[in-house]
Amino acid sequence: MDATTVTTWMREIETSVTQERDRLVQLDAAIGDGDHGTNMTRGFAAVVQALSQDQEAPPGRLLILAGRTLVSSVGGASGPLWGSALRSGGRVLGDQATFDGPQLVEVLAAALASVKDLGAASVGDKTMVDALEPAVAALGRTVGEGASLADALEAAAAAAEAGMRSTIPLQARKGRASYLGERSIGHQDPGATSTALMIRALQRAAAASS
Amino acid sequence: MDATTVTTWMREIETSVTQERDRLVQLDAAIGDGDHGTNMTRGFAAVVQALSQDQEAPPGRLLILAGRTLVSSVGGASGPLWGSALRSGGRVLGDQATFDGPQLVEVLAAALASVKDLGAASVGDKTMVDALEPAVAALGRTVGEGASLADALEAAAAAAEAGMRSTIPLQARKGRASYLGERSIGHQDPGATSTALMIRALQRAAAASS
Amino acid sequence: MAIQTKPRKFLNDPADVVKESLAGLAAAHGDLLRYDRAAQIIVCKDAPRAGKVALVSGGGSGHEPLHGGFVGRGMLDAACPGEVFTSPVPDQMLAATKAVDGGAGVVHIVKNYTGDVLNFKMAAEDAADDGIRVASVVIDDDVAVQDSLYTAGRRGVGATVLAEKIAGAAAEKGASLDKVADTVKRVNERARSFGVALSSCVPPASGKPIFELPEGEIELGIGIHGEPGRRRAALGSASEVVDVMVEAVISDLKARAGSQVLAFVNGMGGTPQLELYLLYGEVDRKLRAAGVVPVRNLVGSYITSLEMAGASLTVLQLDDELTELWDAPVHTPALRWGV
Amino acid sequence: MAIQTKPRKFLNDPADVVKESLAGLAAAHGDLLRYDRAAQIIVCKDAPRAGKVALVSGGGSGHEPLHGGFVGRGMLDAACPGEVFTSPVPDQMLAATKAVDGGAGVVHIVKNYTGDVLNFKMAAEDAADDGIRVASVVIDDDVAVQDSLYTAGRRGVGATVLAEKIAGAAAEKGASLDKVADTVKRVNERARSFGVALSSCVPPASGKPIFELPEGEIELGIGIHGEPGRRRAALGSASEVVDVMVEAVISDLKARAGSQVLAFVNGMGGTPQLELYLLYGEVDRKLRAAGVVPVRNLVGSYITSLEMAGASLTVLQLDDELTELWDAPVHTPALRWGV
Ligand SMILES: Nc1ncnc2c1ncn2[C@@H]1O[C@H](COP(=O)(O)OP(=O)(O)O)[C@@H](O)[C@H]1O
Ligand SMILES: Nc1ncnc2c1ncn2[C@@H]1O[C@H](COP(=O)(O)OP(=O)(O)O)[C@@H](O)[C@H]1O
Ligand SMILES: [Mg+2]
Ligand SMILES: [Mg+2]
Ligand SMILES: [Mg+2]
Ligand SMILES: [Mg+2]
Repeated sequence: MDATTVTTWMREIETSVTQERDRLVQLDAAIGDGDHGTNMTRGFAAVVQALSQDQEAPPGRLLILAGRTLVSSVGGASGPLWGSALRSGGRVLGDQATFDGPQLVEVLAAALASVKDLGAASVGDKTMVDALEPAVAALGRTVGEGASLADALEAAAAAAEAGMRSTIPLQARKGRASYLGERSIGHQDPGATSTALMIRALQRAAAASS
Repeated sequence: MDATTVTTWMREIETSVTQERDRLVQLDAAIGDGDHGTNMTRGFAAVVQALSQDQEAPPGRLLILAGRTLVSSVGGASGPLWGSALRSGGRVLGDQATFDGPQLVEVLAAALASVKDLGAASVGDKTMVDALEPAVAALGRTVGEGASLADALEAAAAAAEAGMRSTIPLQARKGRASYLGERSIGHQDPGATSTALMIRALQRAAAASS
Repeated sequence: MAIQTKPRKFLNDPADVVKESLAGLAAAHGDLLRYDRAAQIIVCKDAPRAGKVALVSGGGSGHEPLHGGFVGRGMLDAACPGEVFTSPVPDQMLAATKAVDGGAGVVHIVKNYTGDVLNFKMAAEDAADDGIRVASVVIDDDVAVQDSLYTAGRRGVGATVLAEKIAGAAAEKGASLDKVADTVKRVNERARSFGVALSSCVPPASGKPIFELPEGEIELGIGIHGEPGRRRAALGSASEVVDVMVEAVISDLKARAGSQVLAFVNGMGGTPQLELYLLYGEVDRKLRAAGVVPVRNLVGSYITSLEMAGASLTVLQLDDELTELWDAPVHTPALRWGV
Repeated sequence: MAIQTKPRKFLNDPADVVKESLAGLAAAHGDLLRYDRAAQIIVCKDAPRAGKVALVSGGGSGHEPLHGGFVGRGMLDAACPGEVFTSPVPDQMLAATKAVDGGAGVVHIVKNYTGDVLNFKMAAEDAADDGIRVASVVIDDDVAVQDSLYTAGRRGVGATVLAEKIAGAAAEKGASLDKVADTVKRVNERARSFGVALSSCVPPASGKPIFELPEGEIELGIGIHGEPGRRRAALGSASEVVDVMVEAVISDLKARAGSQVLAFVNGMGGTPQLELYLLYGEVDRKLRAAGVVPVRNLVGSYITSLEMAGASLTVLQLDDELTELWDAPVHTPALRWGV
């Protein structure tokens, strides 16, 4: 994988959150403030725009740029959380031109650590962590078992999607949904939903670049 | 006819406008501000209340008291208009204890003159004048022709009701409905409607006291 | 009247809404005014002030802060609130006139509605009988209404707020009864207004909207009593709506190019400030394009129609005197500066 | 997102609503503030003022006049407005901090929402890198939200307005960075709020209500982002609603009997003044019955949720210092006295 993988990933995310914007807005309207779809769309449109100006940079630099762009363009909770995540992930790669499966695991692990550090959320709090943590775990496990990158990313995306669905019965303890108390139960978390879309986008991007 | 006729008339009006309150409100909402039903109900409730405190007064005094009470309790356009009308009508009777058909014609003619003086409206302007003026004319004509009071008041009430219906195709030139311009066409004037109710109430009151 | 609907309102008995709201106003602003419950009027706390011309206004309730919120120093001396959208009765106006007369006379500021005009007329006659000098001035600034000898004429809307402020300042400075009345007249002659609605309001008594406006439509040329406007049109962009408002007002005002004006963007009660300032941005730009210069402005919900979504524009052609009086100190619940 | 509905709003392109509204605010109040379109911030006209501690706040838009309407003398030095209901980004806060720092440091007043907290945190780190002293204080006064170590904690609502006014006065009087930050903290610690909604608001971007509230029901314990509340109940009388609000606030405040308080009855944007003052009357009476004395008050729509019909109550336990700072002069578009 290389810089193109990252650019493709970001483009795939943009396409995906734009397509799903209405649904993300509705999920957020039910237990939050109804802006998650527009936040993600605005953010990743800005990321794709920023990356298109920088054709030469190595993949780590592109991730850092993507993270910075999210921080500067999203606002809300998801902006700093995903912004820091991508920046931390990008730093793992330094200036290297390519990266492999185990390195991708490190990138995503750093991203997860950054989200948890900033947001102080754990699995079960009904946040993006509920999708991201199982995805990183599945990726690490399958890559460690020597699976192909395609298989490993399929496992990661499936784990993110399962994690996303797991948020439905939970009562939120972090983010806006926590203000609803018990009324947050029975709704799928919007941030976990967009996280699943992002991991699925990564799976497609990696498939395209192999 | 005597003081009881006046008291009964006012009570009949109160019953009638209370029953028709919703419809008067709706008529006024369509081309005015939706308060004519509550205005008339509030006003005649106050009149009935005031008259019940004054059992001894002659009919002219009762009409003056009714008029004053309307002025003090209704507000809006209808309060001063009907208030002055009843006061002017009452003054015609002075302190006499009873009155006959021709005197009733004078009372209502004075009331009409007062409304027209204060409101500067003529027949065709889509106001209460469109119901009151034909009623007074019909009463004058039939009484002049020597009809029974019952017949004369039936003619007056029918004329008021015809006048009320005649307002439907008119474009308003006075009152709030005039602000609507052509959009006032096709609606029945609320003040003409309550006026028809009032003349009908007079017909019933006279029938009861004969 | 059978109330099937439960309106989305904070109410106890709907029949008491005006009285209870006035009591709350007085509880909140006891330093400025008092509520005379028997007479059903709001009176400036230090009224009557000997030698000062007093200003009284009034009208139906539902237009808050008009008029009770403008009682205080440098504006109204008393307000007579009627039931919701119903003119007050002469007894209120007479009581208010007596309560504030400091010997220099009382100006009645009357919005041009048949009910207001007739009730204030009766009160002025009664006051004259009691030996109080009263000068009545009728406000009729709404260009949406055609004026003619044979009609009720134009409605009084936004210019009322400006007239109360400006004439209040004149009275505060010691102007005579004639001069204060003349100031009200001058504001009225130099001001024009036009309003639009995006929704009906819901009077507390009926609990029902006065009219139904289909989605995507706008009422043009509305007044302040929840009544429908002169015509209904497709709802355009804010820029297009402001085009209509500015054109209506400016074409009627016939101000000389370069005239200095006060631009008053008024919310009807249910329009958020986010939108009012967006409108003001458009108004400011389009007035300049139309050749007049907004050197003063007022943006907010000052003469309302309960919770109606909508806005009105009032443009007042200033001169040095009016500008100075506008800038003079005022201290009321709803307008305050310089103190 | 496909917009099927045409919202009842004055809008051009919904994506531009915040920018256009800020431009209008600046056009109307050019004597007080300016709009930096590139940085997307509102800045006090005479900022930076050497030696004065500066106050910066910000948050999602849709809460107007919060925060841009509170920029001026004696309150905020700059405001950072995000998109509607979306926290601004650190770049805005950093630009604002740099624009207003007069060498004495900058206080960030942050409402407790994950997004606001995280974005302000990043901005404060960046400002520190640039050598600017920043003290951040988080406001979390909403008693409708349960507070615990494991949750996001309480929301920041009405106390924000009071903290901005009171701490702004402290800064104006020359207080140090620590002292101003401490004043914000003291206001937050001594204030409690509770909000209710009678309707949803309609965000401009979607043009649709966030939730549907059946007729005759009320949302209890709402915030300011159009979100539903803690629970839904049958809509009672105004008196019953105020019972709930006063009980929620007072039981949590634990004020000593006879305490002097500031009572702030806030409209959510779509509730007419007629009802707000009716509510204030109830609040005043019930607070006294509960043993505290409202010696100051604020009644109006100051921290809103677009056109939501609803209201919130904030009670601040005063002391001599806070009372004096509340009374000190302020001159902003939305709050003004003493100047
Ligand atoms: N403390 C937190 N840690 C991790 N994720 C969080 C946290 N708070 C909120 N989130 C995530 O952010 C999502 C909401 O994002 P968004 O709607 O864009 O921001 P906002 O809540 O500020 O409107 C939630 O669905 C949740 O997944
Ligand atoms: N100038 C006028 N002359 C005669 N009648 C009038 C005049 N103006 C209004 N009216 C009558 O008053 C009625 C409205 O009364 P009402 O609704 O009680 O008062 P308001 O119009 O002040 O709300 C109209 O339907 C009309 O019949
Ligand atoms: Mg959100
Ligand atoms: Mg009417
Ligand atoms: Mg009326
Ligand atoms: Mg948000």
